[in-house]
Amino acid sequence: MMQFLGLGILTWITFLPVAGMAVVLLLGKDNKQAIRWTAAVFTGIQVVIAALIYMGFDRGMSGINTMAGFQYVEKVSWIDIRSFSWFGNLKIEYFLGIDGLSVLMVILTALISFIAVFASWGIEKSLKGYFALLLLLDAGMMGVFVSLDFFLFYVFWEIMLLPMYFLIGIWGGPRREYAAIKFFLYTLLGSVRMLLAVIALYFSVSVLDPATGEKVHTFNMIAMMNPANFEPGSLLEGVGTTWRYMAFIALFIGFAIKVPIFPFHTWLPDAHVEAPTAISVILAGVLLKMGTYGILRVSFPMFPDAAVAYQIPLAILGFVNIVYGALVAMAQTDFKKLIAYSSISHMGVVILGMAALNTQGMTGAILQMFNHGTITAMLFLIVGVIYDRAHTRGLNEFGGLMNQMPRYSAVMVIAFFAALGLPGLSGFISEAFSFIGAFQAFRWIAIASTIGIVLTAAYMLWTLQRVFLGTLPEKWKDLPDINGRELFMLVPLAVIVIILGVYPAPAIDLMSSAVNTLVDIVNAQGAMALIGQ
Amino acid sequence: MPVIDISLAVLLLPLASFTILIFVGKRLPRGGDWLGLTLLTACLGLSFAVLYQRVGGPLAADVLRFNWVDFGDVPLIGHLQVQLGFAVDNLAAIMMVVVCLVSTLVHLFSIGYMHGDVRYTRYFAYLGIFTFSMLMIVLTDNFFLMYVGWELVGLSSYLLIGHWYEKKSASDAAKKAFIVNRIGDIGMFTGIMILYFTFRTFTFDDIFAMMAAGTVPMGSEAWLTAAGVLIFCGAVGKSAQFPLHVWLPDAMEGPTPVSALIHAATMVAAGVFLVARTFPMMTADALTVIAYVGAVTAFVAATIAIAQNDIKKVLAYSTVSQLGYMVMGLGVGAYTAGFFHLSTHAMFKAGLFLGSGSVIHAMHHAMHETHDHGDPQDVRNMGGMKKVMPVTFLTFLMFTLAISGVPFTSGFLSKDELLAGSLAFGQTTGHYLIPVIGFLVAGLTAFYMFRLVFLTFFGDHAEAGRAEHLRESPASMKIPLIVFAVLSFFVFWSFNPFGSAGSWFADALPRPESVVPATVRAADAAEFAEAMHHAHVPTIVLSLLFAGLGILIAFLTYRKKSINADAVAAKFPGVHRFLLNKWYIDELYDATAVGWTLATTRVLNWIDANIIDGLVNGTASWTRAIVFGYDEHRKDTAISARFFLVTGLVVAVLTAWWAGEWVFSLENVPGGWFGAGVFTMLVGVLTLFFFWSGAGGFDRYVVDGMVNGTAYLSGFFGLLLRKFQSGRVQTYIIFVLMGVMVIFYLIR
Amino acid sequence: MTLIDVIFWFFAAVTLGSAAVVVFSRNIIYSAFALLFTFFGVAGFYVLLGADFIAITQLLIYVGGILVLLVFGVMLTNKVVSVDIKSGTLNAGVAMVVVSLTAGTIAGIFYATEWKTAPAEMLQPTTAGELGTMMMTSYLLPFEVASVVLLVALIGAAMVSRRDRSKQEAA
Amino acid sequence: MHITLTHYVIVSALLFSLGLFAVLSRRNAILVLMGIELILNSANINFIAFSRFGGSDMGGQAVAIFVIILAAAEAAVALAIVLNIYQRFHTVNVDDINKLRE
Repeated sequence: MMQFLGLGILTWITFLPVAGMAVVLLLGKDNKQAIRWTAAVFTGIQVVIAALIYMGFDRGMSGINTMAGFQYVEKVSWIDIRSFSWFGNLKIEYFLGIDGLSVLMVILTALISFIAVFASWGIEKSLKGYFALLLLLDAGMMGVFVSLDFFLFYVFWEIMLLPMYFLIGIWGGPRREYAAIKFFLYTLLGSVRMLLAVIALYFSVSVLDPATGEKVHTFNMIAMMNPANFEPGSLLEGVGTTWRYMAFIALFIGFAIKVPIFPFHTWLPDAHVEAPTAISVILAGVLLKMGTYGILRVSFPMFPDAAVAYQIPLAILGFVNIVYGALVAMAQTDFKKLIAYSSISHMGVVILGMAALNTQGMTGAILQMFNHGTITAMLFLIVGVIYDRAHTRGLNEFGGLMNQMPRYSAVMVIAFFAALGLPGLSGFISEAFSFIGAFQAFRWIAIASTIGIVLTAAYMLWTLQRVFLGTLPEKWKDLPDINGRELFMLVPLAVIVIILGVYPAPAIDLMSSAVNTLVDIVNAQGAMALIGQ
Repeated sequence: MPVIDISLAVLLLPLASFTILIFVGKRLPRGGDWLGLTLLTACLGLSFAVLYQRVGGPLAADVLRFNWVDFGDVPLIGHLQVQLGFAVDNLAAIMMVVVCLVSTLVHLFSIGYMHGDVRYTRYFAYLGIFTFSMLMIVLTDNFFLMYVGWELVGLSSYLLIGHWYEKKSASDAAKKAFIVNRIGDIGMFTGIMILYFTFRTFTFDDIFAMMAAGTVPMGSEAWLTAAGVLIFCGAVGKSAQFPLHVWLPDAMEGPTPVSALIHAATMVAAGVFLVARTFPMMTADALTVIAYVGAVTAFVAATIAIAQNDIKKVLAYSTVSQLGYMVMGLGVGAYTAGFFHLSTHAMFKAGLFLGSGSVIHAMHHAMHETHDHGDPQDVRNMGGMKKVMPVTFLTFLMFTLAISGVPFTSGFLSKDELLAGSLAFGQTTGHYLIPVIGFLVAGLTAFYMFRLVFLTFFGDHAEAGRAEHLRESPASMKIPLIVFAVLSFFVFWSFNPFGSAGSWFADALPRPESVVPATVRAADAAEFAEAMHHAHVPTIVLSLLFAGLGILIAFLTYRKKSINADAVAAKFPGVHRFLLNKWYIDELYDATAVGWTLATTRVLNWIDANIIDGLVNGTASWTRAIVFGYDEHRKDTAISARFFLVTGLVVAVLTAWWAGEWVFSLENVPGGWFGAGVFTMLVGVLTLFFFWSGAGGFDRYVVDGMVNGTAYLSGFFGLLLRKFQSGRVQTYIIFVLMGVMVIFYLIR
Repeated sequence: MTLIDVIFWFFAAVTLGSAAVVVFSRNIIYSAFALLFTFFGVAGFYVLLGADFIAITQLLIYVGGILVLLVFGVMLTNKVVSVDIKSGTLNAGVAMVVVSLTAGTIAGIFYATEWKTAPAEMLQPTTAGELGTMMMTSYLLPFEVASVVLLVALIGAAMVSRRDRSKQEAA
Repeated sequence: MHITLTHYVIVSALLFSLGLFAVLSRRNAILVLMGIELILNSANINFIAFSRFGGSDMGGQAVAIFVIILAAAEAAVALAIVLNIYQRFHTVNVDDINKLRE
């Protein structure tokens, strides 16, 4: 295990932004350049650590439900309160570790956070608070992806909520307060559901405490995945019981709001439209993935019976997301809102892929999470660039930018075509695998969902035509082309999009053994449930 | 050097051309056009080398396979990998030569044609990526890369059609091409998914081998047919078959050399190539569908071509029609003939387009000099070009003869084989409609092509003052024309001018063995060949008859003027309008598919903003109303408010009903019927009140509430002083207190 | 009822009655003066409970310090002569309900609890000495911290007022 | 009826509630501060009462002293803030003060 100064690498990657935040807070508020660079340096180091993790990651280890399968594990007792007569022993661990499911998300988080710092370069309004919150947000997101103790997971989940609220609510657009509160209440609503499920799980699961030899309740996610650890007679014990289904649904709603899955999606367009560019990038690039990651990490392995039982409804939700998102996106006239709805559509592919419960589908889903992160980040950066210059996002107000801003348009073409799933760019690979996997599980829903491919092409190309082709309106005659900083943000993403589009194996190798294990768990235990019925 | 290595070089050189030109092209002298041309010429040479090595050798393909993605040890399946690769067989080798040849000559032609264009370098770069992706389709040995190349040619087609994107019509056409193609592509993708479901590989040979061993997709022959038809959907899109042919005529918005390269010779032929590739897995039903789609396309497009006046539009519909021919040929089982026609057609149709390009080029310059703002592509503005552009005229005439199927041309050879195949098909299966359409279209083709020639090159120029400004095109444009014209002679394809049987081409491409189960197999290859052999002579007679008739009518109408075309048109105004407007297919699509989609988007957007979001906001506002009391009447009640009230009413009624049911179901109703009734009413009224109190002006209510909510939450998190919003902090402490109380009583 | 009991009830009445005036009075001046009586009443309790030193401290600090401070605050922020001196309430109804509930709950808990009381020992004549010893021994650290807090509060309060004035001058 | 610990704590509870009410419902910041003082006092009564009836441990009294100290500090700082606010906004109504800046 990699360590530095006695702390594990995951602790470093998670809490470095917090350190960065502390440094930012200590700097004078007028020392703007120093604040920006501090954030850049800390997130930059984070990217380096992510690269180290990528290089040191053992592709053969499976993870998911075995402690031994996780890598870079750190586990110490965090909160240990004994002898609450009515509560039992409260035992919460500081338990971090990653496997094939999370490693891509960790890399994505580091990357997007780094890019978001540069996207925030132009922020003028109380810069210090902004970057402090941004770094806190970064830490919260990273924490969600690395924590294996459910309590810790929940804490990070909520920690991330708060800076997001302020980042939208203070630095956002005209209706920022509305958007921020909507985002906050929505996610809070979801996390309350999740909390209920967590508590139910906590009281249902108990493991042997090696120190005392008695059974204690635990928040350990891995322990929760083992059916043998459920106490006889406890609420969630057994297979395919009503309570288990309810817990699954509660967790699912919590995650679905984050994804967001229709009909819990309405916070997303508002949040995106009001949020500053960097926050949109983070929101679409990382935050949405937390929902799907949660389903894969928590819902599926803990409730394989429910996962199998709800496979078809899940797939239908995926289908609705794809088609509905695409159709509504087509009706938008606000560039950012269009991208927001396209996110909904693309996340539908993730849902569809993971609902397939087979290797190709889940691989496609996880890959799509990563690819959507990079592609949508690009799209939002692109919107941000044009908004910074023209101060409007109305699709119908532009035209002919291809001539005015050639370098910008080149990057944009890559992003747009990646988003509409052009082969050779990463979006296609993940979509194709998701669909192929989905087809094996539920062919008609998969076939119906392919309509989304056409619709996506339609609205993307329509947008491209409206903004970049045609003739340039007189008022945009002196829009400057993209500058070095913006290129610096966009080009790495474009390179990743192209590389993974041509050769996705580096990403797929990371996750394949974890995905196979997950599929195995879900299918084996889910099949048991079906036989039991 | 092994064939496969050379082929890979051929594949990658155009990509190199693209990469270099897109990044540094502008800094190269002459915009780097020479670079593209040089690399493509190299490709051409190498592809000839490949063809030379292959022809006459064994039929088995040269294969290169590699592991692309490894899924590891997949549950229930075992070790699963995605293998991709490239394979060169005779089909690929011939196609490779066709692609490289046309591409090289188009590069050459473009140097003259695109001279001085604003995006000169980018244009050549796009030609490079197109050639690369087209070669990928040709060389791949699996469905996956086929699909990749499929979409990539779509991309390059998009970029090139939209080359002059300042024109709205150009960007519209580009968009339309891509989207219409996508519709076909999802069919193809679904077909690939069906195959992958069972075979877990994308490789053609593996799939065919397993099929030959008796495995059918999803265990049913119907699914096999479905897979075949769905994959053919890809071809329908890309090869502009009815009903997805609408994009190709519009695609003529692109530069004319592009039309020649992509929309006449190569990319649109990719669909035919795909059908040829997947020919072994096509069931009899699938083939019949393919044959009919091809026949209908050929007919529809030929009729439309008659009435068009834009020189490129005529050629575009002619292309659609000829593609329909090829597809029909493959569908009837004349595998060799279908592909043969693809190859010969690539030459003369590319030539026709380049020739029209040459004419348009001349017209454009002449019009520019005479300050005429007419349409340089309209044949009614032309005439008499023969005298000023002899080379163009002669080559154009050669191509026209070839496409009309006049003997001693390549077109005669291939068309004849094709029609013989259709006749044989009619004899063996009884589908006589196919050969009937086939011959009819042969006549129509001869007619509209000669109409074009007469209108463009013969007679006097439409505007006398312009004639002196017309110039023959430069050498870089003439050379490709001459090369194509030469290649339209029969000798390059078969030494026997009246039949291709026994030629190198026919030997190199025997019809592959079908791998589908015998019960759904089309007519046996030997049986079919026999029928075709017998049909050969009648076909020659019939096709010459139809072609001659077509040429004759064209001659009488447009040269001798003994038939007045306008009078004929006036006599059948409905038919003429119908043809002129391309069977109103575009209008039909606009009214149905496009219109409905757009309407749906608007409806869904409204629902999203008002109902789904309204529900959310509504929930927020009645929560607020309950907590704070219904203290403010808002005037601007939005639709959502009304909606919410209606919902509330429904919910109230339902709740009351439910409550009533429950009370009445109790054994001893307290207070009897009266009490139960009151209870029911009370429940209903309370519920309604609940909603009514919430329905007061959502937006302002919510927004207001949000401001306070902000303060609440800030306060909640100890940031009281940070956001001292409107003093309601105290209210929130009340909430906290309430929460504490509630928790206390809950856990007591 | 012993004398002690009578005194207890008296103090209870004074404390709660004056506290009620503090809370409910419309006039802030009345509130301030009522607070004086509250503090007195509480001090009385301290005495009853044998905490004479605390009682004295209470009078000294609260009445002598805090209350004077509060009155100053009132004087400085309200124009005494104007009508503005009255101050309204917010959410009074809801607050009343919630507070009543809270009060009932707490009182109920206190009432229902079986307090484990030790037998009352003899009251010491004075507690000051012992308290002093404790402050210097077992409570030394809190004592020091409290002193620092006081210092910081002193400086901070001065700062808050000062900075403002300098800004006003600047502006 | 003899006066027991219960009497004291109930008085303290009532005092607490009165203070709480002031905090919750009064608009004037100074009144809010007064409410806080009431709450602190009620806490002190509890401390001393428990100290008295719980075996005459002086710990409660010691804590009470600290509470008084902190109350003094709190009152000083809070009043400084209130005065500051008053000078800026010319009001001490807490619901009028909804910005951190002018």
